[in-house]
Amino acid sequence: MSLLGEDVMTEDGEFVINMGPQHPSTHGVLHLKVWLDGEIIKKVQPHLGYIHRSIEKMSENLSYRNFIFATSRMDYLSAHMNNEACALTVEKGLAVEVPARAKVIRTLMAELTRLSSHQLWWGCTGLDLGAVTPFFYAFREREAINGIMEETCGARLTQNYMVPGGVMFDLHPNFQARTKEVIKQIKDKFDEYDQLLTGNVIFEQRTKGVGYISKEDAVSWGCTGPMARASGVSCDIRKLFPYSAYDQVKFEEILDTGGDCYARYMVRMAEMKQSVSIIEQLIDTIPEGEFQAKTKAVIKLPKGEFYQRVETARGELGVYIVSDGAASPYRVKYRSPNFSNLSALPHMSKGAKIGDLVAIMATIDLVIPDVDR
Amino acid sequence: MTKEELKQSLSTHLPTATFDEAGEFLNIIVTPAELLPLMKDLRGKSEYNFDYLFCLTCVDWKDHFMMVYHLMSKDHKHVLVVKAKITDRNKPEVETVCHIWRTAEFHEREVFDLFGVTFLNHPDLRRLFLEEGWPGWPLRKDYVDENMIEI
Amino acid sequence: MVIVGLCLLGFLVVLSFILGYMERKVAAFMQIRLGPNRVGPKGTLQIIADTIKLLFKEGLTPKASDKFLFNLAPFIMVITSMLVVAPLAFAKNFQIWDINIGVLYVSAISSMAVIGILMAGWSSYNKYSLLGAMRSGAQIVSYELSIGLSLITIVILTGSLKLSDIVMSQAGGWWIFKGHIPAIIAFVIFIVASTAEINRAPFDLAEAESELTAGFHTEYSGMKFAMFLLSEYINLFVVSAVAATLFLGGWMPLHIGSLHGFNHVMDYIPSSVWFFGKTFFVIFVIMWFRWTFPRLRVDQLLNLEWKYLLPISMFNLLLMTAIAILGWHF
Amino acid sequence: MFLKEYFSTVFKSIGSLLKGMRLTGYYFTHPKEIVTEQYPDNRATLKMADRFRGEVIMPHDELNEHRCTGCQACEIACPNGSIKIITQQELQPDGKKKKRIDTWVYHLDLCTMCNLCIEACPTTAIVMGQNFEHSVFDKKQLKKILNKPGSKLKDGVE
Repeated sequence: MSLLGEDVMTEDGEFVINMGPQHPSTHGVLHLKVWLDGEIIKKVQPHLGYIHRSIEKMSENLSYRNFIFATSRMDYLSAHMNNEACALTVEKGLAVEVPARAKVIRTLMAELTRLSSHQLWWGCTGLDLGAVTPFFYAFREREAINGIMEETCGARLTQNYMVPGGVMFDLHPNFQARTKEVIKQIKDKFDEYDQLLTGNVIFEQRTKGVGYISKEDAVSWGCTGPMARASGVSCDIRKLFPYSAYDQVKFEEILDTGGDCYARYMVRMAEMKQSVSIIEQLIDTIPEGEFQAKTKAVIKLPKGEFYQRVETARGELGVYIVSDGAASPYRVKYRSPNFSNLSALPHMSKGAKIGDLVAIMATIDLVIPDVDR
Repeated sequence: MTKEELKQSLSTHLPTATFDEAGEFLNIIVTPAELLPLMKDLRGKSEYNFDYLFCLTCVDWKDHFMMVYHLMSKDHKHVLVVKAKITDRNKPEVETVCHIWRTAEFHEREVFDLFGVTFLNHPDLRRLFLEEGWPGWPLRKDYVDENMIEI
Repeated sequence: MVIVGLCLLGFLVVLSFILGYMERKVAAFMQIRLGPNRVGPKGTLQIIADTIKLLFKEGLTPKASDKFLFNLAPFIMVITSMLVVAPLAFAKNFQIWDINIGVLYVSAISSMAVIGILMAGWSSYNKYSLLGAMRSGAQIVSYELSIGLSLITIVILTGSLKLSDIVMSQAGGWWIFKGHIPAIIAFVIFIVASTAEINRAPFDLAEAESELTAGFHTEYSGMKFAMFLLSEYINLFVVSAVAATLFLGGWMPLHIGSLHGFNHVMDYIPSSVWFFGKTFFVIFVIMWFRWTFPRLRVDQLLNLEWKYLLPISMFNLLLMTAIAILGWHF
Repeated sequence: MFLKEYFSTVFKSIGSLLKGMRLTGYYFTHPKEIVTEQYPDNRATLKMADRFRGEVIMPHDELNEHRCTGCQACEIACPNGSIKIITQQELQPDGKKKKRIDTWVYHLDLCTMCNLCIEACPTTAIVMGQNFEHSVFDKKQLKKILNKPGSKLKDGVE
């Protein structure tokens, strides 16, 4: 289809623009076809698949130890949680008990990842709304967390730290001290975040009442994570189906009833504080012992189907493994949070303005590799 | 409802269905023709009230396709897996459920794209990830791609 | 006259280099980073390197564009912004053209910039450009009002449209101090409205990088793009210079009442330093806005003008008239 | 009442904007807070974390001996096929045949640094190196042969 010609304007005088695949605020290669009436959006149609890497097909040919690495590349900002979901599914199939130490390490790492992911989101939200400076402040704190990751896991973003049975290495000796220090720093910076964006009148105007989605719609569209919780849907997998060490810690499930961009923003801001509190609870009480349960060199899952859900930074990630008893999965399905969250975008952005579309995309917190997989 | 109660209730509701309790969740296996009425009841009847479709996928079992729907109720907190066995491999067809759960729209497009299962009455059934006119259905077990590199 | 003109051109180009460097450094320091620091000492030559890069870049013209208007638009932008420099008083007894309707001239010519933007957006044959241009049209037309009204408050006090008269009238003290609260309000409104007038964040809707990629200059590259940048910086300078002239006393040194010793010391500082110091202070404030605030949405932008700035400035004008008539100003 | 509301909105808005400006102004006046890493300049002092995964390397000792027996566990463990081990049979002095590596091919361009090969190696013959500056002009240079010419298996490693 050509960019010009019939696609420029429909018969009703609607203006058609293509946002993406290369666009500053689509956070990757997402292509949105937007029908406009002046500045007002009539219809949005997402076109996906620009970075489809067929991770599901790849997984069918990899062993149970190997297929986990690819999930780091799905939602690269919650690589830990993706890996954890796969590891938990394999453990469920094997009926392996994970050592208590590994459970706590997994939880700590997942919360650090969530914190850094939300920080990146905070910076990007500012950037999308036209404020460039928050991006740099967010990256300063994120950098500290990435440093911890690098020290313990060996990589900053695609850590591949979870293995079936536990974690790949033990914690780095510096881990506890360094994490405590970083957490203390981050707590001080929450105030700055509020000064720069939360209370800002322009920011509030840009987000309040924008991109509303009701509770019923959020459930029906399969929205999860902070996005659904901002509409009042209780969907925190950490609370509903606790895994790893989440049953040992006290934390709140943040719910808001606003359903708009501002509510989503506030939920994420509050979630960061909850993550900090979870880390503080666990950091001093990491149990001693093994960090990895013994598993066979070649893992073979019994025949059957295994489903495991975890709460990533963006919502519910489901891993569905169908095993036929061989050394590699027969079918793997990743129910990725972004995929469902994105599907609600056309519904949410109807009647909004172009500037709102950017705000909505920013507060859904899209990571396109997770949509395309 | 617990797994047992759910099974009890559903077997009276739909006597022709078969059940599988081996896994974590209760599985109910139906034919494609039975699927849509069952789904409507599962969503509509207050004792089931499955308002949240959290996973929709398909498994290629070489001789047949198995549509898998993971349902959950936010109120009752029970989970049910509905499976529809599509035996016609050449022309796989099943009714869409995207009018019951809006999230199914994208998930069904994904299944159509990668497995070639046609969803009847789907409002916008197009390829989702792959371009129009892509040869074959990549997630089928018999899919061959000349460009694939064997490692 | 030709020599003066050429000197002025050279001066404006150098000035835009300085502003470009300043903007990057201000942004960098506000964003806890270093900014340009590789080319030349402390990165001072970075902007020259960028200019050379832009000069050698291919200037693309979209196939379906209106080529004449497409090529004309950047020139219109630069010329209109340069025209406004003429009546400015840079230093004591240094003014290129002391026209007797200086304020009117400034506000008339500066509103011409919208023609260049509309031309660029329309002729590019790009939907983003067109949207950006349309936004800019609505924006500049409405913000023009507030600028005019806040300028008039000072004209009422001085009783003259001549910029040199306005500067001379501030010999005893700047209008922002002498004019009570209305002058301060007018100053704030002028800064806000002129930020919008020159399309800078948080009012950069015509560009709106995250929404419209680059707005009206999406399709421009190479030297033509550089001309848009040049005009943006000259506009920034002009607006700040006008604010400095009208509200902060132009090249007049800071005098405080009867502190003669202090006033005497202030007189020793050259008048051009006073002028540029004030101008750069205003420029810094506008840059500060840019690197702090999120962007407004297009309807909020118009809300701000029609619901807040315009009524306040109208009321402010009334107040100022009363003050001027009653002679309450110092 | 309308006026009161109107002006309180104006003042609150200006207040919230000034709050943000105070923060950026603070950072503008405190250049000590700058966190920029001066990367190519600090190369001499830059130390990566000891577990950092930059590339797979095969340490050789001073006698040019490595610890790789050619068991190919890493090759099997690699999800991307970035490792290829070519072995050959060598006649031992006692008449027995023994497998020995000929070339240990490492495709750095395919590697995702997932660490699975290191985990799989029974003799710790390979480790992760800290070097991360891999950019080259020719893609072919990313195909590396890790065993040094003339190297042999360290005695006692089975």
